[in-house]
Amino acid sequence: MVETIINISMGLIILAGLLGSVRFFIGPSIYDRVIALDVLTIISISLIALLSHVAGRALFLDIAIVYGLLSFIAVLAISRYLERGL
Amino acid sequence: MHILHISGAITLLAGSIFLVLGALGVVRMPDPFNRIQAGTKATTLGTILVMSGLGMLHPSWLPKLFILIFFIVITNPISSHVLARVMHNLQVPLWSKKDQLSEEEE
Amino acid sequence: MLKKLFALILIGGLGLIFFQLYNQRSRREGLTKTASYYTEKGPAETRSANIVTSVVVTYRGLDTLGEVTILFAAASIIGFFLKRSEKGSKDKTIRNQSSELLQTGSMLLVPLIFLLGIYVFVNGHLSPGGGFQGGAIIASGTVLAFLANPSFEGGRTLIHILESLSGMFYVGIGVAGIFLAAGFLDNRIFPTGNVGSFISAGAIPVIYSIIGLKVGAELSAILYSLRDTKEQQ
Amino acid sequence: MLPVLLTILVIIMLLGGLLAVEHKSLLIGVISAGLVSLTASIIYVILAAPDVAMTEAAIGSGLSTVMFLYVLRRIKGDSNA
Repeated sequence: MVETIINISMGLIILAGLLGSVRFFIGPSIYDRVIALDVLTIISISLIALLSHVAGRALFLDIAIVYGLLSFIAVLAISRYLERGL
Repeated sequence: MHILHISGAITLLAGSIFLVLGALGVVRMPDPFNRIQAGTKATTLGTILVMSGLGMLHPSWLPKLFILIFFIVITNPISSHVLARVMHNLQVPLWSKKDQLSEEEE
Repeated sequence: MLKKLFALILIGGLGLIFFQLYNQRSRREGLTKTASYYTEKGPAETRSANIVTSVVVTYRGLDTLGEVTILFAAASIIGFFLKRSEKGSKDKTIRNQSSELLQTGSMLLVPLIFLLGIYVFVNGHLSPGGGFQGGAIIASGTVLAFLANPSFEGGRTLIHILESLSGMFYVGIGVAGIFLAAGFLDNRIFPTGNVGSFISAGAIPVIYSIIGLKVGAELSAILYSLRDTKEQQ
Repeated sequence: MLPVLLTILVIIMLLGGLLAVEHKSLLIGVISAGLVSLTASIIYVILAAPDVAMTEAAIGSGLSTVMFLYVLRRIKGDSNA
């Protein structure tokens, strides 16, 4: 029961990653690609947390924490580059 | 104990549904401003729900999950704000042709 | 057109070779001789819960010293070739100010990122991560400070002091291993505790903290010199 | 579930690398490199190599992008998108 629901939600998260990467690859402007990258990093934080449940090890959460604190720097840097503030 | 596991799994499912809706919004919305709106708000809520569900499944992971939620809640608005500010300053075309935020009054 | 065709043929050939290798591989049962030595004797000898850490810091510690030296050489070469603009002449580069939200947020987030980096390299013997990862996270904190305030100048002398001191301490601990324990960079110069507790694994947390500080200082110095190069014309 | 996820991630990674090489804009290449590093990090987590995944996360998420952008700013002077 519980494992079935978790499998379904993992499939949904993979679907979300696929949708986000669709926008990344077709995105007409640079902004669309940056938004898609932002969304993909947030989705991958959830994915890594779920994978640490599948593996049963709390150690993998450290990687998710690193992503949670550092992933916004890439988006920030590209934005500051575009407004010539880097 | 069993109730806690089932409610955790359902919270996880709700969070992943929000993540899918956010990603769908990023694909389907017409212009970059709408996309950043869909992609940031829905996915932040979805991530918070996923972390809460995992916390119900594994109560001993709660401190790390709280730290994760705290970081995401702080960092996510900052990045989307800076990106939206740049898009507005560089005059990315709107979908609706009517800029409510424009500085010059007519 | 011909160039693209040639590249396509090359990629196809490489794919064929790799597919052959993939088809002919056999699944290895068990570990190799070196790997089984590390997994069997590693926790008992070094008292470190993370086997990768015990390999990187103790068994192959000399290689790590070489990597740190290479990073130091790269940082000094970049600092040497990218000339800083002189103090007197006005910097021509126009940098737009960042928004107030980003400045306020960075005041909270930069110390948090530094804290996360310190957590990663101090806990290197218990959890994934270690000196290089912690140093990279600390340099990311410097990046955030640059993004929030383009003319950020804090800690320039501190970086150079940390860079030199941590290199000296690293070699010093390695030499102390020769006299107090079995060899260069042996971690048993301090008492080793139980596997899994915070104060354990002898000198490994100390060495990893030194590596983390050194890598963080060097990457920050590279970022400083990349930011301060003179604009062309 | 995990083999399917691995296949999808490898396909996204290959497409991202192809986009980084083939697209005319260098900025889009830098962003695609960020996507490749993101997928590589998840693949390392699936293959149970947390140390390597942590390295990839720390280097690829912010630091390499910023260094590429500094260099891009120097060699092009002024450019947007």
